Amino acid sequence: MIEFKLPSLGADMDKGKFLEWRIKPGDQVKRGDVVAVVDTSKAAVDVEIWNEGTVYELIAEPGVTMRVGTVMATLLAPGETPEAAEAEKRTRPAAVAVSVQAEAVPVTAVAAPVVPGERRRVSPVARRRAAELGVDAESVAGTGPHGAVTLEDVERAAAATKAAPAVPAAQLDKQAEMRRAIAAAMSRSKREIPHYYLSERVPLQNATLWLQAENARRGLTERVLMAALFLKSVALACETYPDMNGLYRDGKFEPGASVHVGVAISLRQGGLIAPAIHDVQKKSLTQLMQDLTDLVKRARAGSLRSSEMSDPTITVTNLGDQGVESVFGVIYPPQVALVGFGRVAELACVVEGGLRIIPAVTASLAADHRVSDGHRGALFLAEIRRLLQQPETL
Amino acid sequence: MIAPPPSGPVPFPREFALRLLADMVRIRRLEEKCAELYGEGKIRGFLHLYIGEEAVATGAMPAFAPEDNIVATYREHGQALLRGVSMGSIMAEMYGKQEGCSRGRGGSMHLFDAKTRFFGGNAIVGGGLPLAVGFALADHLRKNRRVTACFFGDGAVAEGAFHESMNLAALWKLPVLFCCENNLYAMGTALARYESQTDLCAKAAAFGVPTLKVDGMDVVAVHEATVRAGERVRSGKGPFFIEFQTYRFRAHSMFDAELYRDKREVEEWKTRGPIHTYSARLKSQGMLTEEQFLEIDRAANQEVDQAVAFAEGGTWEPVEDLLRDVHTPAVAAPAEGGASR
Amino acid sequence: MTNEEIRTIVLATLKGIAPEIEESDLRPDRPLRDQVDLDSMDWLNFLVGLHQRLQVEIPEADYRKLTTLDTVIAYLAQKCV
Amino acid sequence: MSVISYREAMRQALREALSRDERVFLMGEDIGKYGGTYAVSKGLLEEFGPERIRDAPLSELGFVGAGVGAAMGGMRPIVEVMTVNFSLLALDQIVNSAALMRHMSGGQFSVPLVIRMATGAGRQVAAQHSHSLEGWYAHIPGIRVLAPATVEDARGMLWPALEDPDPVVIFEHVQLYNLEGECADAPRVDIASAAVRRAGGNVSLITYGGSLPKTMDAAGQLAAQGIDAEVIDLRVLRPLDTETIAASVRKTRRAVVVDEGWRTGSLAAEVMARIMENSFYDLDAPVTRVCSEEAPIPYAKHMEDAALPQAAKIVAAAREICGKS
Repeated sequence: MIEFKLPSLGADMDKGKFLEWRIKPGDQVKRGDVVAVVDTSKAAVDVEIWNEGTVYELIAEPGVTMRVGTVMATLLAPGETPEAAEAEKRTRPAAVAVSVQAEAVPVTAVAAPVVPGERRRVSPVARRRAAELGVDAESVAGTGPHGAVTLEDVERAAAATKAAPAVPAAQLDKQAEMRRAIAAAMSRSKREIPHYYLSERVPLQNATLWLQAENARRGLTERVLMAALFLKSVALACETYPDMNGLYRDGKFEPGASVHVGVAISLRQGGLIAPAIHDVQKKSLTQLMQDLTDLVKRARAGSLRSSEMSDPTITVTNLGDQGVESVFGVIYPPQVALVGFGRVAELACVVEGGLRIIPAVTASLAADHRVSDGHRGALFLAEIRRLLQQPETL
Repeated sequence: MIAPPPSGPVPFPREFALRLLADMVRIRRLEEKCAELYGEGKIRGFLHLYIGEEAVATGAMPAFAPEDNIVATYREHGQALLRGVSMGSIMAEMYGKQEGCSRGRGGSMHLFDAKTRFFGGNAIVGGGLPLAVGFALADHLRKNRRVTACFFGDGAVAEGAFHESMNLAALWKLPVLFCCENNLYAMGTALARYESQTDLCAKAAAFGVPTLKVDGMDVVAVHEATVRAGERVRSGKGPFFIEFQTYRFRAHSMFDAELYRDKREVEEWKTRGPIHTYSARLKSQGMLTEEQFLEIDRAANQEVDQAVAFAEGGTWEPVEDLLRDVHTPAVAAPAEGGASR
Repeated sequence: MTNEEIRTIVLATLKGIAPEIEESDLRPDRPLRDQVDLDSMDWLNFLVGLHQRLQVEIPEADYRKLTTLDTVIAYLAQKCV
Repeated sequence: MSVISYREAMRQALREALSRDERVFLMGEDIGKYGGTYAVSKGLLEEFGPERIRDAPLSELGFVGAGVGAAMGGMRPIVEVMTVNFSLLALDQIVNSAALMRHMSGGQFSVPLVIRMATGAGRQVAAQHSHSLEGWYAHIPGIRVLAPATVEDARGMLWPALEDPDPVVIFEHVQLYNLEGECADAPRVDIASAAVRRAGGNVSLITYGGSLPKTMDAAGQLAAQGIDAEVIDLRVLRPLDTETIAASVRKTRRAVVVDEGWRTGSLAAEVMARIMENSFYDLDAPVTRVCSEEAPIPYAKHMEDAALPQAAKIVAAAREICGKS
């Protein structure tokens, strides 16, 4: 079956008003025949057809304005039967609108290092304002492009010597709004999810020694934190115990296709969010460190992508940094588990029958009893503990 | 009002006579495909088709030698094709692909080809005339026995460039063959409504330049006249002016409602169509059979389909090349454009 | 590099991590991590910032020497002489 | 080394080019028998003959277009358009043929053409003969634009311009023809960079062509008033030598641009934009300019002087930017 579409009739034309047909169903047409009249910005123009065939169905209505490319009629190719045409019409997929979405390239202001000795970059207006306020423009920390000192920097420096800076109002209600969101999620979690809690002490002798050796070989920018080992161990354990990794919705559990770990990040002015690092089980520790660094930076700058916020399949909280020994968190609905790691500290442990002082951490699990039970939870924590004894395999 | 189509024996060897027919059919099928592709949005911008005027390019181009210079206008698909620019590179150019004869930068109105000394389409009416005079001036100074063929429409006759160029060529006896394709309309204005003197040969004669009026629908007459005028120009006797009286069967460009002429006039001129009258004449002289005509047409359509495939398979010029060729690399200017640190 | 210049860079780097702090309310002799809320990730980013601005390498073993503002500046002064 | 006039320097350059390359020929109005409106080509017809010194009819579009065609046809034409005022008739061939040809043809054809034209005012020849439109040509990608302001540049720029495979437009300010100066027999000069005509530390005076003598005069007066002015002669109006401009502004932190064109959309405006883009953090004061008043150049002497940039205006602008007004 042949589709006759409104052709482009000129450089600046994207629409046209169809006036009348010069053919009727059943007519034979050949290349170059005039089949319709279309009104354009200049005048009515005869429109040709460039196919051979028999007119089958006239779709366009006279007087209707349509975009170039709109199907106006269908024709039977030479020798084609109406039945074949009908059959083909049913199997023809709906025209899929292909929209090429330009990937928005995040533009991050790169603060170039201030080369010592080079004249400080101070914008002319900042230089003038500094003179008025008696501030030494050269010594003000610059937040402008390439570390330049801007008017705002000078005024902030001047104000700093007087009163403590007030938190801008806009920031206040953003915090309140976040507080409300966290409160709603937590109370829903407590209402709907039957939590059970387990904890496990995990020796980190091997992990700590391996990390020190590994970091000694690496430059500062590639250094690995213990947090990365925790994330990878949880992700690998999820592969063995998939009932910890997924979402509970509309009364049934959907296991996660991959392990997207929500990382709990505290925001400086208060508030906590847990955006996801995707496919943690497939990523190297180096890659995880890069993802973690980038995620924290963007979380605190408030420029997270919506996909990262919405689809973690399990969450890990690492409050140990703040000196708490063990953490019993609240699961983020609709997830079904949350693993917490306390402070890495020197603990007395019995190792092969002897009492030894070694670095260790308390790993805790809060899980959804509708999906798994204590026995599965214990095996899951034991698997995390086993994995952390072989850091080189993570 | 229209003279009857030419008849009588065709004074060329059979093989050359059939080549003239084939070339006209090739142009016709190419231009029809361009109209179709324009409707599909594959060809954009401005597009001026040669349908109806095929006899002029087909008859004239074989009269020029490889070392001659050709300067044409924005309705130049026929001249470019018969000068030897491949149909594939012409089609790719109209697609804007870098395999086009101008790297996809010029489009339909700016076909260029150094190998065949085809110095372009030109979108400025009359823009090519001074250039042609310049080429002839260079050949004159270097004592090259060459002809510069300059094609232009009747509309260009009203431009200052026409008068200044005709005078320079006549004054300095330069080897320019001015080929005026008089298709009776300058865009939407009939000749009599924009020229006080509508006899274009009389206008050219005023510069002391020999002229010739030729039936531009008769490929035989076009060829004979162009050969004779070309030899005269090549011999150094100075410029020559030929007026080919022809007619375009379609709009000036792809967006013109043709309000300025009535349909009957178009139909009347179609009875003098250059292809069907010439093929009928060949048949009456026993130089062509219907099967041979169908074979010629089939070959032309195949060449067009291959050209479209070549263009479809073409590639887009990388954006990094935007500033390439603004200058000649040998003396490339320092990085230009934008705030160059 | 004078101490004054290093001090400006250290404070600028610190401000990049924790914009809310003010240099005037920092006690140079008390541990930084007691006065400013810096978790292990923040601390690593702070050291990376110093590394980029001053082109100095800070091995993990030296972490013990970097507690107060004064000890950080002293450590860096001796490193990029 | 000898003292010659700017006019004589250009004539020697033409003679040298015609002698060294038989592809070179000169074409223009009254350049042969009459010897040139500014007597630059006097004597060349007798020496090289009518074929290579071609008096053209008053058809600027025609013979400039012919120059483009002849260049593409293998010659090295030098086309003289009597003044920039008449070049408006030939703009279509300069822009749509010469400048565009190479890029538009996908790199197949270069246009090795040199176009010379007189420019500027100051001889009371009134509005239609006093234009200074170098900025228009400096706007067009595909051509190089030169403004020789010294006798040495007048003598040295023509040959490298002919060697350039792309079109070059040379502007000769009418007030410079009688300028006299030291000049080597065959000086080698480049056609790519600006030149520091006077070193200084307090303010950069950036100019070109006919305004250079006035600017040097102003710099002399400023020295006596304790302002050490640096004078930059652009020499090349396209492409602009942004490095030399930026280096000077980095040193002096202040810039005054002197341009005989009208202020709006002038070449001065482009120079100021480049300074803003490249040297914003070096500036201690807003960049200013001294241009012609925005009116057709009047005939009466006192009116013409008032319309054009003058040394006094340059001195005043420099003093103000240095905070000494």
